[in-house]
Parts: sequence; structure tokens; C-alpha cells
Amino acid sequence: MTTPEHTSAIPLQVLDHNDVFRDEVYQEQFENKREFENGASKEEVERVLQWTQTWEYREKNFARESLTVNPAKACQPLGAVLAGLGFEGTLPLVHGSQGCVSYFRSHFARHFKEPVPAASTSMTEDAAVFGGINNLVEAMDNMSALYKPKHIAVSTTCMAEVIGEDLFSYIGAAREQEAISQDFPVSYAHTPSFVGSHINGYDVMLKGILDSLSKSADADASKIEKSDKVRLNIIPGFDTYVGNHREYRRMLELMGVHPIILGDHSASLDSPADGEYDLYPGGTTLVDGAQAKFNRASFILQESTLRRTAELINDVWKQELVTLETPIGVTGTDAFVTAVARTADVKVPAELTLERGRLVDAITDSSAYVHGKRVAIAGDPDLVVALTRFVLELGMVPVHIVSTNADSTFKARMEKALSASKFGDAATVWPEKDLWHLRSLVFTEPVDLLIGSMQLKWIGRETNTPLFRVGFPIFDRHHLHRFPIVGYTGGLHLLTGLVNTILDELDRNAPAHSYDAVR
Amino acid sequence: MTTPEHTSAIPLQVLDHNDVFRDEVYQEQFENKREFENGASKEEVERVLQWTQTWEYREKNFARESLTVNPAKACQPLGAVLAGLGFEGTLPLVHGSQGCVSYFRSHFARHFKEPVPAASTSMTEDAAVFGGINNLVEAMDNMSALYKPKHIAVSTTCMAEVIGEDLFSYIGAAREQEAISQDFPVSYAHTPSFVGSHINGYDVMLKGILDSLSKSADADASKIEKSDKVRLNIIPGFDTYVGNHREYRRMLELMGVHPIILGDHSASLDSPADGEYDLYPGGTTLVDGAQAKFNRASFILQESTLRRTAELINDVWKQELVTLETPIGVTGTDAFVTAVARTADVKVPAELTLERGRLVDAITDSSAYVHGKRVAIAGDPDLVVALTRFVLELGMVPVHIVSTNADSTFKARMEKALSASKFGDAATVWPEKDLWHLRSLVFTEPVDLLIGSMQLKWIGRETNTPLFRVGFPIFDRHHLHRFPIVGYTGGLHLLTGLVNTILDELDRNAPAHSYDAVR
Amino acid sequence: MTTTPVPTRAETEAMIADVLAQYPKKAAKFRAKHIKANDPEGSKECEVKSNIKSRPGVMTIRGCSYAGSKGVVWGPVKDMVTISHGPVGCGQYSWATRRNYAHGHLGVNNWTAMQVTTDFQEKDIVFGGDTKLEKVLDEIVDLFPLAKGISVQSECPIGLIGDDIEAVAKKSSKKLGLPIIPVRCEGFRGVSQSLGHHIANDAVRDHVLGTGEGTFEQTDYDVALIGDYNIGGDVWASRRILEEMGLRVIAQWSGDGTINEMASTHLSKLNLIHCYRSMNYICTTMEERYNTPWTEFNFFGPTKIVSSMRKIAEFFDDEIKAKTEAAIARYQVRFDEIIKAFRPRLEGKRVMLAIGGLRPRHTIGAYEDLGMEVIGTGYEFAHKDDYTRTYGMLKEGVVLYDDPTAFEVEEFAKHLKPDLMGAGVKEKYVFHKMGIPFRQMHSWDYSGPYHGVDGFAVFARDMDQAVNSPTWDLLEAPWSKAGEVA
Amino acid sequence: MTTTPVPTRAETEAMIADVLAQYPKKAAKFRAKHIKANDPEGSKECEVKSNIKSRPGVMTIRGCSYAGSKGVVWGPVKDMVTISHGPVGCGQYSWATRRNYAHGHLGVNNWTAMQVTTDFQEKDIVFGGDTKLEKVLDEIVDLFPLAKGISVQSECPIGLIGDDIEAVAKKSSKKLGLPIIPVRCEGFRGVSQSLGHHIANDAVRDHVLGTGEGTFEQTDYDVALIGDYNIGGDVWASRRILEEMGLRVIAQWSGDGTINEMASTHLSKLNLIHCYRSMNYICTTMEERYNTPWTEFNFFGPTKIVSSMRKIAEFFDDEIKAKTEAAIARYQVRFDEIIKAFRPRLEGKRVMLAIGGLRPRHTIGAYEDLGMEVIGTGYEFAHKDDYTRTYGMLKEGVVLYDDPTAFEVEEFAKHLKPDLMGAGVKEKYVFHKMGIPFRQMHSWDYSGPYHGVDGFAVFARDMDQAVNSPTWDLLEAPWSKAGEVA
Repeated sequence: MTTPEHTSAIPLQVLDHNDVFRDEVYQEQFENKREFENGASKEEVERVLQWTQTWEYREKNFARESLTVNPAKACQPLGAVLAGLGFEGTLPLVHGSQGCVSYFRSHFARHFKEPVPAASTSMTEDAAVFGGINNLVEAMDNMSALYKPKHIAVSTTCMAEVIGEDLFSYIGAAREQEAISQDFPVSYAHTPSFVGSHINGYDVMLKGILDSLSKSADADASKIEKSDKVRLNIIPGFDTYVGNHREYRRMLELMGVHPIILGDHSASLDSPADGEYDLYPGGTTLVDGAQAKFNRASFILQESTLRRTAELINDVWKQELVTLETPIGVTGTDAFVTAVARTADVKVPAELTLERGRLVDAITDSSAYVHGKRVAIAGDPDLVVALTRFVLELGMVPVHIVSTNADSTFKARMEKALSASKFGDAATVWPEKDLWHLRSLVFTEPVDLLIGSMQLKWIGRETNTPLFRVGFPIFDRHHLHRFPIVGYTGGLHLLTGLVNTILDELDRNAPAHSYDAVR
Repeated sequence: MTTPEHTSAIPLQVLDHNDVFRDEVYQEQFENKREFENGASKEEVERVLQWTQTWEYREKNFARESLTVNPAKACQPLGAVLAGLGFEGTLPLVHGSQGCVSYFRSHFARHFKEPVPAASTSMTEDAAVFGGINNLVEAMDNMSALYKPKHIAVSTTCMAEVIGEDLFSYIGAAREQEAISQDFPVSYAHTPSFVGSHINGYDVMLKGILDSLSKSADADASKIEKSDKVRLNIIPGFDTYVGNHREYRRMLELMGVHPIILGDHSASLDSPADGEYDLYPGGTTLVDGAQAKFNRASFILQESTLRRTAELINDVWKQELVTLETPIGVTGTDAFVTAVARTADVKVPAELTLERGRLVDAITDSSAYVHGKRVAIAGDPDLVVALTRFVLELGMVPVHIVSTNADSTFKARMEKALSASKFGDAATVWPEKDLWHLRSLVFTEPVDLLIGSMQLKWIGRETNTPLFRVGFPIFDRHHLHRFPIVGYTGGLHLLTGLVNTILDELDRNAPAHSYDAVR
Repeated sequence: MTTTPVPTRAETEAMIADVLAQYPKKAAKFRAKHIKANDPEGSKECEVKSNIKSRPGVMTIRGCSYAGSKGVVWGPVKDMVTISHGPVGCGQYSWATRRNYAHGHLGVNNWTAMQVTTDFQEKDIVFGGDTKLEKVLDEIVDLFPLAKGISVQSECPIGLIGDDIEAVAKKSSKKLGLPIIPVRCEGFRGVSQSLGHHIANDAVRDHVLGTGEGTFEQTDYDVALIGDYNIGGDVWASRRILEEMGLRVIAQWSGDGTINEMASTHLSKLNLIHCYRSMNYICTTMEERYNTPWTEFNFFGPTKIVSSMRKIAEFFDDEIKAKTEAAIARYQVRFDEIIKAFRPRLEGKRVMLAIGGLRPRHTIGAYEDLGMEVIGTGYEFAHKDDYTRTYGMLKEGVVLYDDPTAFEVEEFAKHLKPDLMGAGVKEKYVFHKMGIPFRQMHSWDYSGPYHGVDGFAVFARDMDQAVNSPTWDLLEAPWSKAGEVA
Repeated sequence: MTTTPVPTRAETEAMIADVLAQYPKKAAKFRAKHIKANDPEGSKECEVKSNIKSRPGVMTIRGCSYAGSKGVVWGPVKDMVTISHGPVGCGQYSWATRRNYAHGHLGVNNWTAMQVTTDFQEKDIVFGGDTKLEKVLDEIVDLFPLAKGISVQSECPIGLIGDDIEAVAKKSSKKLGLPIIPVRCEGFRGVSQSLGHHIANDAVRDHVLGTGEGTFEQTDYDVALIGDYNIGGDVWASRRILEEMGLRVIAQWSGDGTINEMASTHLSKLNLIHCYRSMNYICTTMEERYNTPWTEFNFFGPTKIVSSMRKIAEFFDDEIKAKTEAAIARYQVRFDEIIKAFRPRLEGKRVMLAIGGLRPRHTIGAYEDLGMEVIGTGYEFAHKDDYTRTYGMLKEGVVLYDDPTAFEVEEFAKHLKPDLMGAGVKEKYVFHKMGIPFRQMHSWDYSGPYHGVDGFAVFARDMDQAVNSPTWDLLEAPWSKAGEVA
């Protein structure tokens, strides 16, 4: 015997849903149930399935004007909640039906695998008729008592918007009725679900927060700690990579710049498991938010997302505004680093140059495997633009580019990015299309790789195309958001994921002789 | 039409070996060729294949005493080359046949995707008869002229060892004959290929380097820059993760300790692509190596590997020696951090505690998917011990543990690790066995996951078991070695890779209904 | 092994008072009616108030009416297209997250894991969405020719802007030749998912029930399986038992179900209801309309499975009873095996629950079969009849909480230090941080089935994994908070 | 598009002098004989010395005799077990890295991508390894019953410790009833892989050649394909052409080959040799022993493929010639397509090569077919006859380097700034850092085939990918070395 007897730590092999239903008894059950279902015959189902994969179906699919199927976007208040979570001691409060907040909390919890505190004003029929002022006032009273926030960030649902709720006066009422003190910081934003998407909700809530904080008592330039370092505001936007926030901070610190990340949810959505639950584990401090307007400049890193925030900075704060593509990939990060160096009047440290060179080196190593690979990319517009620029750098060939929540400026931005590369001319850009459109695109014009959120996984399976998961939401893989995708470090993470996804697939499909030891 | 006409950046779809031979014309060619091969019938091949997967074959396979098939080890001078590459301006020189060095350079180049400078004394038949003194002297002359090293690290091949070459006197001759100057730093080690493995070669070469540097003119305590910081030597050993070297440095710096990584090849095996090739892009400085003996303590992080180096430190340097398991996973890193804090008399900074908590948090998030998964682990002994401890922390169940180059102490170390966990009792430990043994183990007692180098990929394919690549060599996936696997950060990298490998496999095998959106 | 007993009623009451003391007065008074130390007799003073509005700002774990109708009842009907009618969010957040498994090809003859929406824009709010809805219905039929019906799930704005979805549904149903069911489940209606269930049941009643004439020969053993949503395959594991008892399941409501099954359920001889909360309405309706008897059952864990099987068999002849006993005998072998393997690892472990539907009480027996004890439980959206069914299942002094707030669940857990917490994804990660083993008891934490014999094995394995994960030993760093090592 | 012309002979000579000036005197003098500016006429003063020991310490790119025998010739014979006899390293580093593809199941009827070794320990060195070898042979037969033969590839120590592997092989061969071939390819023998090829050829000659009597009916069109190792499937692409010409390939040496094919090759009517360097010996032997004619051919790129096909057809009758022309006509369509697609992207690009075997000259035509120009080339382990075949293929002034050192290749590249470098994995990453597009021309950089019609498409695609990768635009940071931004 070549193995000793031993007992196992796992007492019984148990089959769950992944396996148990393969059993004959279940297969028979499923077959017999068809009698009661009275569905189409297997042949008919197969025929329709095949038809849905044709150009004919694609044309029909793209002809629809009103129906939306599997869109890659969510609604405004979701974004507003994320904006709130980016600030110290902040509890988001969403004014409207309570189900919305349950959804927002679940949605983020599934992505971040983290608790997501947010409260609702729990409006019901009566509030629909008489207005929700009492709901909002009581909500603030209860929140203050139970959850002791330092700041409340109020946004709205479609219900509140349809009936025309006036947040400004309601918050005033809450102060008057002593649900909160006169000087308790409250920010607010109107975030109707039937306008724009989650990215716009993020934007207006962030604007609301910055606006209110910048008018607070802390907004006093004389209170800023003296330092030789130039202070720059970095505004990542609706960015679900907590690793990105840390990477921005690290890069700026390396450059000798004092970074203020406005909307830093990297602590609140990546808190430790250490035996105690901390409701408010971090975020941009309220003081930093208040003093942000005095810093040398603000960097807007999601152009489409942060329109209204940019307006605040430009028109109200009258601060220098630097708007850049999200710094993904080599040239994307180059632009960021250069702009920071220029704005802060600092040099680029050798360490960053070295990191850059290492990323370029890694790209040259992987070039043969990524070069010429046809990809489809889907997601939020700013992310899609930045990812497209990165894959072009790699010599990949974007074919289908879909952004459900892109607006009219998207096509021009994309075309600028595409036309800057020889590898961009196969791409077709599809703003406002959904993932059921993308399904048709991939069936009719296949690609080697899908790049986007978990929501593309069904297309991946149906079309037998590997999916490289980037963006939001990613419910079905773990910890990806904990690493950066921005900066040279982020580029290496993305590259590693991309090339190894391709290599996994290559190995999986390789004939025995081509199952190579070296790649 | 839903897509415009466009030209593609990739002019022609070309089928390479992965696809072209699927064509009928080739399939026919292969079939027809069988006539000339006169091989066994397909049925016979199938019968034997099935037999090789049985317990009967396993017993026969484990009964062999002399034959080695697919061992997971290489020879000593390979390790010696890596040790040399860990020091500033060092060109490894291997005394013996020249083919060896070609192999070492290729082997490392395939893993690191980096240039690997190393020279040979190019001994041939005449040198076998008359000795290779002239070869060594001329080699040093040529190396100095062409490659201008600051230090040469000489090791031997089996040829040189069989004929009994005397490196010490040859190096003296080189100085005499002015191939190198009298004070030019040369280190050496005898590294016979027929004793031990690459890890031992690493050890004796490192010992040789530290010994020679510590006797150099720079070995002067008074020359050490004054600082409040305690200086600690960190000795990673034969560690192919350049990310590890950086992570050690980062952790110690966070703790306010001055780290001296002895054998730091993180620059030489991860240099930038910036238009210029630098033969010597980094490494432990010769001065740091020379002064290492004055630092407060040395941390040995590969117990089995670094025996002789430990002897030098303990017996010759008489320095405090801290021997720890490679700090992989939570408790592994805890032990390291604690030992550093204790030795350097510093506190653990909050940032490290936070990183720890985040890793623990990530582990709890993934627990349901890793818990109870049966794994086989193979590789160098120190790595295998540390990885086993990590998977036990996760509630995984190690089943087969193979280390071809483990020695007699391995079993006891492993059993200590295994018995410390409820999840360890299913494991069987196989020192000195090879991967053809492992194949039998996995066929007869299947596992959910293989953990080890690229060399396990064939077992993965044959037994339909996913392979999570860790260790050396990994020729067929890119950039994995650029990230750390040690420390809390490294733990997160490993965990992310492990759980997502499992999730990929789960999705791949899931029936349509179980193709879940959330995991 | 934990041996802390369940607190006495007085201790529990003190704990409750402690927690409530931190609320503002009004909310404290309100919440006091919803949180009680259990009296197994169900005495008046221990009665838990339920099905009442949540207080604003408290972080209720509840959802809304739409969630109850679209997410729970209608969504799982696989051969119908379910439209989330209104803005994009509601459908987006409930897309493919409930794990109500179904056979069929997505987008071809199965629409369960898809998000189909009218995606309201500002103009739809201003000018009304009926025109868009009509167009969407046309396009659905065009793109999804095998759809057997369409349900229109109203989101908040629909009821506020005065749309007449009933008229559109009626008109389009005629035009397109397939059932189109308008459902008035706007999220602001009622106080939780529960009203959504009711509204959804009523819509089935008004538009579907009795419209089918059966595509099959009837038998005396025809039953319908009501209130099982096939989370992780639950309904299949349950159906297996019923079939092995000799019964024939002619309809599943609504996990892996079809409109034809719902339409033909009036042909059932007996309605078997698992999730009483969400589907008692339709059972009552069928009882009234068709005299169909119905009975509750519980397929969680050996004890309840066996007693439920016998209870169901009582409705039938000796042949069924004999088959039932034979099946029980077979199952017992498997039950013993599972209990032998897992009970020693779970014995004495204390469980807290905070979930919806039937589970806060239905899983108690399964935990007890594994030697575990439920020391606190509560419902997200129960009614009085749920609590009535619960009191007697638990020891005196067990804390019961209706519509518990995040604050309460966390505070009770800090007091009671359970060995296992079962709640939803919103709660899960809080307890991870606290180092308390946790299972999601809505989604089975992406595992399952938990129903039936096959499900009990999975349930036991999962509880073992959670409770006995080595992870929980890692939480504490081996140095002080100040970073000092010993 | 690059238009820099090839340097004149004088310019090249100046460049060579520049580079050699950095050597110590002795080495410079030595190396001077190995590096020349090309004279297409092959004049005496331009003759490149070759097949001479490398200088110590220069970082030669060469390997050893074992690499030539085990790695190149014997390793690819798929139904034999190849033992790396001696310490573990040699077999380990050459395990599955050469990409000599073969059909069959690894470890069952194919041992190409396996590392089988006697793994010498100190005691084997001290007491000799013959006993261990004999035991290993027994165990191989035991574990690998379908092996058709075993070759024993000697590593350095074998020749030094006085082992008698010939005796062991003879004895065990008899005992075990299968061919066991001792090969004296110790790494210290000779100056490069080349002697290993020769030794390996001799071992085939002495132990295998002519021992088979053919398992097939002979025809007039039987040929053997010699010197193709099936890197990335090369031999399959080549064989396809020969078969489409009407020929029958009775043996492949040795890519995807078998011992039976080698043993029966004496029945071939014509030996076709691709890699002249590594297998001319066996062709000469067969010519001497069996009067088998042989001819060299080149299946890289359209020009050489077409001329080689016609050259081969000349050995046969009109039927073959007609089939050959028909095939050429078919191929031309594909060639045109490939050239149309890729030539515009590669026209004028300048290539440097430093490789082994046949490739430093055999690929020139293929590059030229794509409009590219080879501006420097050299062999790792060539003999005089290789250079003789090379001079005429290149323009005057092209730099030729024999057994180039790492230093030389890098320096010449810095001078010549080629658009593409082709060498091995040891060189690859140096050029990546320098920003010079690079292809591994030993392993086809894990691509291939490059032979034949199908291979040319892959070759063209790969060169395009390397040269036109956008990667090369990224090397320079947009700030100064000091980190100053403009």
C-alpha cells in the first residue's frame, strides 16, 4: 500500500445543486414534468435558439425602440449611496420607498462582499399622497440615535421625485424639529431613477456633498496644516476598485504631492475582519472635503460621470480643473502622471519611471498572445473608453463596444481613441445599447474575449467566449476590486488577468500536441 | 444594417498549430502515417492508458527504486546562478561544460521572461583531462572586458566536480595572471549536480557570496550609515517571486526597520523595458552584503534551503539567527511580523494590522468555496510547507503532498503543520517522490485542485483537475511572479487566485440552472 | 462546545430593554411591540406585532411590494416574460440574484434570469408610459416568440402618474394573442414584500387560475406544490419525495413553473403549501372556488420531512401510505448517515435567524435534527399567523423580533453570541467582521437545495462549513491594539 | 518604412573592428576569424571560421553535445523512452521545451514531453552508475509496456567515471527484448550541439538503421523526410506538400517519428533533408550503404517551397511532376493572399538572425518573400559547409557571425538597428528591453508551424505581429530621465 489509512476532516461527500440533479431520478423527473408545462417541443426550442443567433435576429433586435433587455446600467440613487460611503462617518439616506435601499445595499454587498450601511425614509401610500416630510424627519432622528453618523447624505428615489419632494426644506424641518442639530452636516441630491444612471447619481450626490462641506465651518483655509507639499484633489468617480483609491494615493505620495481623494470609499468598502464591526471605517474626512476648494487643483478622472461635480469646481470653486481619462494602461497613466507633475510642479520620481518600464516590459512579454485578439467591451462609458485605450496599446482589436449608459459625447470620445490606433478600425461603438444587443453582436461577429462585468457571463457561455471581468457589478468572482486597475500597477494587474485568461483558454482548447509547456 | 463596413487591423485570419491540424487533410495524414509507425493498436493504447490510472499501477509505480520520471527539482548550479543574480553587478560564472549555462539561462528566461546573464568556462574534452584552470582564467579575462561586472560568483557543474576542480586556487591564478585585479570580488561555491538540488546550490552559493563579501574591505562596521533604525537581514532563499522581495522590504519599512534583503534579485529579474538593456539592474549592494554581519539579526525564511547559509551566520558571524517558515498566509505572516517586531523592538504599525484584517476578511468571504476542497500540493520543500499551512488556514484539505527535493526533515515539519489543523488528517506526505508518482496519486485518489508549478499541467489535463500555479517553474502563464505571495498582501493574491480558479471551474462545469450570477 | 443556555424570559426582556433604550422614545415604543421573549404558549403579553410599517431611518432589512411580486411570485414562472415596468433600477437589482432555478434556454423559452424593462425616461414620467408599454409588448412578442405570457410588474411611478396598464394589457393581450397580466405591485404599496405576494396572488387568480384545461389525463394522486421557489433546486428535491410517495405533481408554484401549470392547478386534488406566507392566498382561493383542500408541510430536515410526508399521505389511500412508509424507511438510512457525520460537529451550537417567508420557523426542526438550537428568530414580513405558528416551536425566553433593524440584529448578536447567524446578504458581512459564522438563508449562500432529503445533506454540510471554518480562529492579531508584541 | 540600406563591406568591417576592440587581445584575434562582412562570392578573406571551441566567459549562445543528441535527434522519437543518464538537471531543463510535437498519449505510447532520468546521486558517481542504469531499464519496461525502445543519453559524468553503458545496453536489450541504444553524447564532447547530432546519427546508424524490414508494401514514390523536428507541427505541414506531390513519406526523422520508421528508412527511394546540419551524416550513410540518393530542400516561404518542390519532382516521373505543378498552382493562390495581406506591412524591414541548424540561411527566402531583408545572420554551431551555402544568399556587406557572443549580438544590433531580431529565448528579453521586435527562431516563439504552405501564413502573421506591435511605441516615458515633464 502506498497510502496509509486515515480519516477525513470532511466527513461526508455531499452533492449540491451543481451535481445532485445530474442523477437519473431527477433527469426523469424533469422529463416527465414537460407534460404539465406544455411548452414548445425541443426541436422548436432549438430552431428558435438558432434563429436568435442569426443576422436576421440581430437586425430585428437592433430595430427595437422601446424594449430594454439586460441593460448594463443601474439607477441614480445607487450611485448616490456610493458617493455617500466615500466620506467619513457618513450614512446615506434615501428618500422614498424602502425597497430601493434594500436593493442598493444588497447590490453593493454582492459586489464588495462588505456591509453597506444606508437608510431609507420608508415612504408608503400615505406619504405618496401627503408627502414624506415626517418620514425624513423621523428617519434623521432614528439614524442619529442608532447609528450616530457625522454626516448624512440624502438622495431620492423615483417615488419621491414623481411626487416632487423638496429635500432642502425637509432637511430644514429636521433641524427645526431637532431630529438633528442646527449645524449637523447634511448633504443632499435629487437623483430620479428615470434620468441617467448610477453614474449620474454618483455625480450629483458628490457635488451635493462637496458643495455642502465647502460651506461648512471647516472650510477655512487658515486651518490647513502647513506643509511644503502641494495638495491636489483626486476625484475617481463611480469607481468600484478600492485598490484604485489606494493606488492614486500611493502614486501621488511617491511624487511628493499631498493627495486628497474626494469620495474615498476604499476603507468603507474594504474593512478588516477583526472581531468588531465598525459602521464607519473611513472615507474622505469631512475636513478634507471642506477644505478641498483651497487645494491647488482638482483632477476629474471620469469625464462622463463627473459633469456636475466639474461644474461645481469650475464655476463655484473657481479652482483649476484637470479632466483626464481614467488612468488605465501605460499612456493613460502617463497622462495622469504628467498632469500631476505639471500641476504640482514636481518631478516624476525614478520609482514611478521604473514601474512604468516594468509594465511596458510585461506588455512586450505578453504581446504575442494578446496581439490581434478580437474583443468586445461593455460597461460604464468612462471605464469603457479607458479600457479601449488600454487594449489598443496592447494591439488587441476592439470589435464591439457597448455602453448602455453612455450619452451623446461618448461616440466622439471613443472614435478619438479608436482612430489614434491602427488597431481601432474594426470597432463599432454602441452607446445606449444593452447586453441583449451585445449578444447578437457576438453571435454574428464573434470575438476572442469579452471584457466587462459579470453581467456578460451568459453571453460568454452561450457564445463560448471567455470573459475577463472588469467593472461593476462582479458578483461571481472574489476580491478583484481589492486590487488597482489604474496606474502602472493597475496596468500590470489588468494585463496579467487578460493574458492569463487567454492562455487558460488556449490550454483548454489545445489539441494534446499543442498543450505547450512554455507560452 | 447594424454594423458599418470596415477594414480590420489584422489583415488575415491565420490558423496556427492550435487549429490548423484539425483539418481533415491532416487528420487523414496522421491516420495514414500509422502504417509506418507500426505502433500498438488504439485499443491496446487505451487499455494501457486505463491501466496506468489504477491502484495496481500506483503500487507498481511506487515500487520503483531507481527510475525517476518527471521530477520536480533541478540541479545545484541553477540555484547558484540565481544566488549570484541577487547581488549588485554580479555575473555568475559556471565552471564546467558550456551547455549547462545555456540551460540555466533558458530555464530562468522562460520563467521570468527576462534576460539572464551568466557565463561558462566552456570546458571540453581537453579540460576534462588536463583541468580547467585556463578556462577559468580566460573566462574571467573575457567577462571583465565584455561585461564589466563588479563581482563574479563562481559555481561548478558535475563535470568540474567529477574531475575535482579546485576553484579556490583557480581564482587565485586568475588574480595572478591579471585576468582580474587582486581585490576584485569573487565568490565561489562547489555545486555538484549529483548532490541535492537547485535549492542547495542556491544555499551554498549564497553562503559563498556572504562569506566572501563579509571579508571584504567594505566589511567595516564604522562605515554603516548612522540611523535610528534597526537593520535586519532578510534571506528569502530560492524564491522566484520578485514581488516577495519587494513585499519584505515594504513590510519592514512600514515597521520602521531598515531591511537588508540578502539575495535580492527583484531588480535583476524584473527590469524595465525602456529602450536600453542594463546588464546589472540591481541586487543587494556589495556594501550591504559586506556589512550584513553587523546587523542585528538575520531572518532565514527557507529552513530546508538555507542550511549552510544559516551555519555561516550562526557559527562564523555569530549573529542572531531567526528561522521562520516562509511567511505565507495569515499565521505565517503573523509569525514573521511578530518576530521582526520582537527582534527589532518595534511595534506593529496600524497599517499592517489593517492589511491583516483585510486578508482575514477576504478569507471569510471566500470560505464557502475553498472549505473542504481536496488539494494536491507539489514543489520545493519550504514552499510546500508554507502553502500547506496556508491552505489549512482556509479549511482546504491537503491530500497529496509531494516534494521531490525534500530531505529527511521534511516529513516531521509537514506532520507538525498538518497535525496543528483539523483539516490536516487526510494528507499523506511524499518526500523524494516525483510527478509521475503524483499522477498515480491523483488518478487513484482524486482531488479538486492541484497546487504547484507548470510541471503539474499534464496531470491537470489527464485527471481533469484545475491547476493553481505557484512556485517554479511557471513557463506557461505570465507575470505571476511579479506579485508577492508572502505577507498579507501575498495572502490576498494567493487567495484570489485560488478561489477564482475554483469559481472558474464551478462555472465551467455548472449545469445551465446552476450558472449562478452570485458566488 | 458552547453550553450557554437560552436566556430566561426575564434575561431576554432585559436585553430587549437595553437595546430599545438606545432608540428615540417614539421608535422605542413602536419597536417594543415587535420584539418579545418567547412564550411557547403564545400568551397575549408575548405576542409579536407584525405587518406594520417600518420606522424610517432604522435600516430595516425589508424590501418592497415589487420585490414580493416580481422577485418572489412572478419572476420564477419560466415561460413568461416578466417586465419590470418603470425605471431601470428595480429590475437591475433583482436580476438573477434570487437563484430560483429553472430549466430552459434563457431568452428562448426561459426568462427567469433576465432583466426585461421599459426603462422609463423622464418623458415617460411626464407623458405617461402606456404607449411605451404597448410598444414593448409588441417587441417582446417579436423577439421572444416562444413566450407563453407576459406579466407587467409595476414599479413606483406607475401608480403615481396614473398609467392604465390594465387597459394596455387587455388590448395587447387580444392583439398579440397571449396572456398579459398587469400587476399593481408598486414598491410604495404596503409595508414590505408581503403585500406584493398578495397582489401577485390576486393577479394569478384574476388572470390565470382556471384558464387551462390541463394537457394531461387526471389521476387521483394529482397534487400541486405551492410556495416553493426552487432556490438552488429546492422544488426538485421536494418533488422527488412527493413522487416517491406515489403522488403526481401537476404544478409548481412558481419555481421552475410555467403558466400552463398555474392555469391548470384547479385540477389538483390537494394543494401542498410550503411557503405559507407568500401563497396562502391562492390556496384559499382554490379552496373557495374549487373546493381544493390544502395543507401546509415542511421539508426541512428529517423530523419535519417525515411528519410532513405522513400528514400528506393521510389525504390519500393505503397505497400512497405504504409507499410513503417505504420511502421514509429508505430516507432514514440517509438521514442517519448525515446526522452521524455532522451532528457531532454541530451539537449544542446556537443559532440566530432573521429572514423572510417560512424559514424563520421552518428551519428550526432541521437545526434541531443536527443538535443545534435556535436562540433567536424573526421575520422580515410576517403576519400574525406566522408568529402563531412559531411560538410553540421554540423554548421560553428565545428572543423574537419582527422586522428587526440592523441595529437590533447586531446588538442581539453581541448579547447572545450565537455560533451561527442566518440572515441575508445585507447582514452577512457585518457578522463576518464580528467573527460570527454566517449563512445567507434567503439564497442558501449560493448553495442548496436545502429542501427534501437531498437538501438536508447540503444544509448539514453548509452549517458545518460555516460553524467549523478555521477562518474564525484568525480574527485576532497576535499583538495588542497598540501593536505591541508579547 | 525603414529605408536604411545594408552597410557596405567596409562599413561592416569597421563595425566589426569596433566591437572586437573591446575584447581582450587573444579573444579578439580569435573572434575576428568568426565574424565577417559577407562576400556573396565566398572569397577566402571573407570566409567565416566555424565549429571551433567557444571562448570561456564570453556568453556563447551554444549548448552541448547532449542537447544535440537528446534534445534534437533522439528526443522527438515518440515511441522510445529517452533516458537522461546522469544528474537530474540536463533532462529537467530540456523537458518539454523544444516543442517537437508528436501524437500519442504521454507516458503510454509517447514519451517526447517527459523527463526520464537516472537522477545520479553522489554514490552513483563514486561507485559507478551501471547498476542503477540496468535497474532503471527494468523499471521502464515495467511501467511503460508500450515503449518500443530506449535510448540512453549520456550526461557529462558518464564519460568521466568510466561507466560501460554499452555493455549494460547490450545485456538489458537481450533480457528485456527491445532495442536499447547507448549514446555517448556527454556535454563536454565537442564544441557545441553539433557533435551531439553526429554522435546521435552514428548511434542510429549502428543500432537502428536497416533493422526494420518495413511493415508496408513498397512503392516507387517512397521517400523519407529527414531533419525535421516538427517544431510547432512543421513536419506535418511539410509532409502535406510531399503527399500532395504524389509522394509517400515512409519515415520522419525525427519529429513525430518512431523507431520503426528509422529502422525501415533504408527502403526509401529518396531521402529529403531539411536540416542538413543535424542529419547529413545519416543521409551519407544511407547513400553509402544503400545507394539511397538524397537532396536538400527548403520549405520556408513560397520561393523556396516552389523551387524545392520542382527540384524534388525531378527525381520522379511525369505523373509526380504534373501533380507537383498542380499543387504549386493551388498554393500560389494562397501565397498571393498571404503576401498581399502581410507584405505591405513588412516591406523594407531589416532582420538580424542568430540561430542554430538550418534557419540562419533557410529562412532568408521567406523573409524576402515578405519584402524583408536579412542584414546580419549567424549560426550557433555551423560547419564550413553551412557558410558555403550561405554566402551567395546574401548581399555583400551583410555581417556574418559564427557562434556569436551575447556581447556581439547586442553590439551589432545597436549598430544596425534592425526592425526584427530572430534568436533564442536567452536573447529574447534583451531585445525587448532595447525595444527591438523579436521572434524566437528555435521554438517559433510557441507558434508554428513555419514550414510549408500552412506554415508560411503563420510565419508572416508572426513577423507582422512582432514588427507592428504597438508595444514598441510605449518604451519611452514622456518625461526626461531626471523626471522633468515638458
